[in-house]
Amino acid sequence: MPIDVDALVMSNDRLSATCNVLKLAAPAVAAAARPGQFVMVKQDLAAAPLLRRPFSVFEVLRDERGDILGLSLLNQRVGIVTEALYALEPGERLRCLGPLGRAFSLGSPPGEAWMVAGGVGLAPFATLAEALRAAQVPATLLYGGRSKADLVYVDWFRRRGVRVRLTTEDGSRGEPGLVTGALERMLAAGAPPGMIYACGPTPMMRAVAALACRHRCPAEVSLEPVMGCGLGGCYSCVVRVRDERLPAGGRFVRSCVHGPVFPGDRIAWDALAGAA
Amino acid sequence: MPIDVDALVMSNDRLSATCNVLKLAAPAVAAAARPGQFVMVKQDLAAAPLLRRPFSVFEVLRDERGDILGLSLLNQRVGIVTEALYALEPGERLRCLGPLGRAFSLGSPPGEAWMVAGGVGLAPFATLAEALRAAQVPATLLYGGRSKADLVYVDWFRRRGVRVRLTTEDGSRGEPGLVTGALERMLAAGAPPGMIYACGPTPMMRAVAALACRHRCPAEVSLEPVMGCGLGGCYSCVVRVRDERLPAGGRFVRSCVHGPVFPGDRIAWDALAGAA
Amino acid sequence: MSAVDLAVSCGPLRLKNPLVAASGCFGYGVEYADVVDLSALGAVAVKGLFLEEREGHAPPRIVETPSGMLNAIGLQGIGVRRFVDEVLPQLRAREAVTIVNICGTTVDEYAELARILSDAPGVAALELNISCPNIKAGGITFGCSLRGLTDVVSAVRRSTPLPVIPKLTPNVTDVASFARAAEEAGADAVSLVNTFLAMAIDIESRRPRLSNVLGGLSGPAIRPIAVRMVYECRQAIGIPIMGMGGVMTADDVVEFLIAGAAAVQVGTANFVDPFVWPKLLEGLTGYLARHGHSTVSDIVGAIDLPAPDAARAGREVGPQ
Amino acid sequence: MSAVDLAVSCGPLRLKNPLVAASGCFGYGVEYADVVDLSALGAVAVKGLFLEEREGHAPPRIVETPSGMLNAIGLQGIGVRRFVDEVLPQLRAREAVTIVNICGTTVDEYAELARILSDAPGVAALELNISCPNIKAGGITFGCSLRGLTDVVSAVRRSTPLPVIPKLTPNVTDVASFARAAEEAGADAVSLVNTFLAMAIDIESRRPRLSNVLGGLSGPAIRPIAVRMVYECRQAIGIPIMGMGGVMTADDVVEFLIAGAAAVQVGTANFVDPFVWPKLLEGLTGYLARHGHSTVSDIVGAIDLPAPDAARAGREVGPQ
Ligand SMILES: Cc1cc2nc3c(=O)[nH]c(=O)nc-3n(C[C@H](O)[C@H](O)[C@H](O)COP(=O)(O)OP(=O)(O)OC[C@H]3O[C@@H](n4cnc5c(N)ncnc54)[C@H](O)[C@@H]3O)c2cc1C
Ligand SMILES: Cc1cc2nc3c(=O)[nH]c(=O)nc-3n(C[C@H](O)[C@H](O)[C@H](O)COP(=O)(O)OP(=O)(O)OC[C@H]3O[C@@H](n4cnc5c(N)ncnc54)[C@H](O)[C@@H]3O)c2cc1C
Ligand SMILES: Cc1cc2nc3c(=O)[nH]c(=O)nc-3n(C[C@H](O)[C@H](O)[C@H](O)COP(=O)(O)O)c2cc1C
Ligand SMILES: Cc1cc2nc3c(=O)[nH]c(=O)nc-3n(C[C@H](O)[C@H](O)[C@H](O)COP(=O)(O)O)c2cc1C
Ligand code: FES
Ligand code: FES
Repeated sequence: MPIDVDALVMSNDRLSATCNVLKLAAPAVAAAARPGQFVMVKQDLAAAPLLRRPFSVFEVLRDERGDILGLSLLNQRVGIVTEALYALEPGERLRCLGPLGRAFSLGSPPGEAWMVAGGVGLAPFATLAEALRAAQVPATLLYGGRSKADLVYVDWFRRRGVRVRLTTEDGSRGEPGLVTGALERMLAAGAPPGMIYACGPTPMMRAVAALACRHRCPAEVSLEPVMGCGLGGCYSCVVRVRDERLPAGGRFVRSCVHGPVFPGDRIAWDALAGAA
Repeated sequence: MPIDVDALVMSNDRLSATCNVLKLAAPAVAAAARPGQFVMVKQDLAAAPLLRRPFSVFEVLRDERGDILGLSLLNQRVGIVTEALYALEPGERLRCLGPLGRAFSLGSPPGEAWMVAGGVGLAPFATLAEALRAAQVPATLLYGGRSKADLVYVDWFRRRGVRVRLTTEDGSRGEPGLVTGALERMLAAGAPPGMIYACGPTPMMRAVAALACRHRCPAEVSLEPVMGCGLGGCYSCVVRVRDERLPAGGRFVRSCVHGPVFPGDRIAWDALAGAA
Repeated sequence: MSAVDLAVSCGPLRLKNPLVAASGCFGYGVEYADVVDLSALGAVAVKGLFLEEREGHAPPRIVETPSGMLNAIGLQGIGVRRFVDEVLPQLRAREAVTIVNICGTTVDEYAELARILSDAPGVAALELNISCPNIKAGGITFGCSLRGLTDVVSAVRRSTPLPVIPKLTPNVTDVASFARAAEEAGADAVSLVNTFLAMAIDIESRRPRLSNVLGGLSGPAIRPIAVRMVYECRQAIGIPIMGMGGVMTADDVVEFLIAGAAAVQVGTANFVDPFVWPKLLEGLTGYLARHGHSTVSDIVGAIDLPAPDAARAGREVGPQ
Repeated sequence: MSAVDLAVSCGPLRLKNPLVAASGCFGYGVEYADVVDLSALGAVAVKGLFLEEREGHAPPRIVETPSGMLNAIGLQGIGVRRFVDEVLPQLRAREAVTIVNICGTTVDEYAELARILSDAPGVAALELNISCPNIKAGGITFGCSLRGLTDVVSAVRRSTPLPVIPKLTPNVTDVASFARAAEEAGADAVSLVNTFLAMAIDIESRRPRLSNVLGGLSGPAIRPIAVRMVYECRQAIGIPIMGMGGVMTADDVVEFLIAGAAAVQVGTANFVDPFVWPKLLEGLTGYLARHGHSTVSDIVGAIDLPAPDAARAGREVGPQ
């Protein structure tokens, strides 16, 4: 049962020129959130732009005693609202509706888990890493960006016992090339994990889904379509899932309620904008 | 020739719960402004609300050497933009287009001048007081409000040699009653001044114009109609001025270019909204 | 001051308050059951239903525009039979007053939908979405032709004892003539407005921002046009009006009521703030109480027009 | 990359760039001469002129709405003779390309205005404001009847050698049919859109916010509808289109060009930012250069539509 809170901005860490972490005092939303779920945010309800924007719950924030204080968002500047989120100052407020959507499944029996993140696609993996750790599932993060500035929070994952493998397209940190290249090499080198999770640009997720399929490994991807409401009300966020019985080879489901996390092999990738 | 500057907010003095003075770094606008002229302001050009809002130039601000630093606005919270101007913080910016409109005439030969202000209608009189002082015209400010909290900047005028006579409707400061009552008593007590200037609620300005007329004293009023552009382009700001030769008894003129200052006896007061 | 009673009548339809969730902006109602007490709304107009399941348009299906949004959902839907079997019982259990929004591509489809829904328990009224292309008339939208509108309303009227509420499109020259045609064809009320046909282009790719090219504009941007249309229809017809278009706050609700709406639908606002309903109800109650009214109908159509002289002068030269 | 040439042809009209000040939003042009170099604009469409002086509507004449504004100025104006004697010489001296926007309440008035202006030096074209009520046809707006439009355009066409540009109203069911009628009646180009009929009510006083009750909606709120109408007309006619409605930035100019406008008018933006013109010109030049175009016409109507299959599917079920 999602709630909507007018959350105080506790801090805004600008990690690079394009990316920041906003800590929000939204304990009730944070307490209910499961890995992979998202929130719909908006500044003053009456102000432009009109619609909310979806963001993964990044960290669940706790005090020293372990009590939940709120949640953070990992934000990347790409347009009007993400610019405004980059500029927010502590003390300002942000409406935060959630938690929403379907979470990652933790896989049973718990094997090893690999998380494949492209850029700000890292966002859903902080809570997932914590959950995997609690379930004692060994976890690896494969994390790629264009350049070293795109790779943030690496130590955060290391501190939580996650093995980290980095790639950059310009070779400025980690292995040069795409993160899917690193995944391919890992799959070639040994046994596939119990589950591969992926979040990032659509072509990357498509490639991960294909690799996982080829290695008969279950995979889950977290999609990022345009969303109008986040609650299943507007039918804007559909993605075509495969269903061979249907003439179109699949049907549209709302990714805000049936996703944003989907099994990689359920998506009709050809129908997904930007998946080429 | 008006200019548009993206003025830095130098300070925001909240004088009461409803009224504040914003100091803006807009030296070029301030240097060109004459008493009674106004500016059209807007926050970020792209942000809502769409249209600019008109404000009298309140003070022209100078440094110790007398060089012009900018101008201030006396703002009263009544709606969306005036709320936002009340909340502005130093370091933020405000678009400021001006100076615009017709200024007060200083009257020749210079006799005595009385300024009649109702509430935030004080705004055009700071620059006027300075101009009168420079022209060595003895000046009196009749200044009324509902309550003492409405009377601001009184010492500012006193320091500039202006005689001040205050009224409040609730009697909490100065003479009890309306400022027009005080004007009536002054006119009854002696010779009328060379010019009466008035700015405030429309019924007040109408009453001042009628009193001035009865005592054969020239008067100028500064009107505050809704203005869309401030430059004569939209024809929204019209006020009917008297012209007995016309069937309607007058014609509409644009108060942004033919005003906002008008001779009190030129206005067709019956046609003015809110003048009853 | 006496207590305020929000109940309204919309023709034969009795609503506990005048606030209705607009079709297509509230799913089938059940999606919102977690965050909104459905029984506290005047009614819920569910997403437009065809006889059959529909897959809808390819994404992108929405795009934001200044103070508004375009949508081209393409009426994705589960079809009337699954709705009756799977959804209606849930709405009944939640005590939602359910208005079913129906769409067809032929007059017969509308009539068939009406017959099916008349037999289903828990349907309070039928809203006819006539912003669909009339296949037999070469694709021109039913709601853009007086003939098309009349045919649909008459056929549905003959097929059901339920209240019939055609939903007028604003994409016409003279919306009042459509309201009159609806009244004459036996409608119990009309609702208006549906969305304005519009488009947006991505200037970098030069492609339309919606896969369907054209979409419908909703939200605060359209409110002044919608209010005008409600006002015009109120002068033209005797049956009640459900007004809508860009309602975000209780003040907007009141504006539509004063313009002549007997009930007010709320669409896009659900996306911005799913918790808007109690705020609207509270604001409306407060307005009525502050102005000394004990019922909503006191302010329906209560616009205070200027003296006839002024109004006539206005008509002579047109608005600009 | 070669330099960008902004010059465009709009039928017989040659403009040094496609940006035109929209009628009624730029006074008679001379009001802006202090802040805008009039000779740097493609053209200036002056405020609508009748034969005679007009006093216009009582204030309030404008009211702001979400991302837009309503106006009911009532065509206050100095009449065509004073315009020719007093204003036109100033515009000529400033080297403004002047489009005169004319209005009448009968067909003969339009023709008479056209004759007077044909003899006046310095008029580049006539824009016909047909959003005026036709007195002989009982007050229905010329521009809302195909007959009214055809009569006005034909009469003006016979009365002048100047380029004739009827300005279409968006308050119609099928704007493309009006564009076709204008073309057939001999128009050299069409401009669109004029404002959308709308209203706003003050809920405290319950009075309309405009003294005229109804007003015209302009500004960014209407842009998606205006772009759609330009796109539709572009498919329907061969003569050029001057597109407008809610242009605030160079991106908006480009959107109208891609939708099919050969020139773009800018209205409400003048009120918000009188210094917008150099920004628009610079932004447009930058866009063209960045995309490797040397002329504006390269992108006029250059919309990249989806494959016909998808588009057909779209039409089958309508936008929603
Ligand atoms: C479930 C989910 C989780 C997400 N999590 C994160 C996250 O943790 N961190 C992060 O930085 N981003 C995340 N995104 C993407 C983020 O929502 C968009 O970047 C954001 O909405 C863009 O808003 P804007 O106003 O800045 O961009 P706009 O100015 O509106 O547009 C810029 C670009 O963003 C795209 N876009 C616009 N609206 C949306 C929308 N509602 N959903 C998706 N894309 C949109 C547009 O197509 C356009 O290309 C997530 C998206 C989804 C669906
Ligand atoms: C020449 C001139 C000088 C002015 N000088 C001052 C000044 O020095 N200090 C000051 O506090 N106020 C001044 N005003 C009034 C000020 O412009 C309005 O209070 C302000 O525009 C209201 O904006 P808003 O967004 O807060 O109100 P809104 O939310 O837009 O509306 C609230 C109320 O203000 C009225 N209003 C809205 N727009 C305008 C407008 N453009 N012009 C006038 N009234 C409007 C509305 O009718 C409504 O009743 C002046 C007005 C004029 C014409
Ligand atoms: C995403 C979306 C889907 C819609 N679907 C329907 C529909 O199925 N049937 C219908 O009659 N109207 C539909 N509408 C129109 C709305 O019911 C309403 O008439 C319109 O949005 C104006 O109201 P608003 O501005 O409050 O949203 C839809 C609107 C939106 C935004
Ligand atoms: C205050 C105002 C006055 C207008 N007067 C006229 C006019 O006299 N003649 C005319 O054809 N259009 C007139 N218009 C319409 C504009 O020219 C333009 O068609 C419309 O405003 C849409 O463009 P915009 O959104 O850029 O303003 C007027 C618009 C406004 C806002
Ligand atoms: S975002 Fe509205 S249905 Fe998914
Ligand atoms: S405010 Fe536009 S003409 Fe005066």
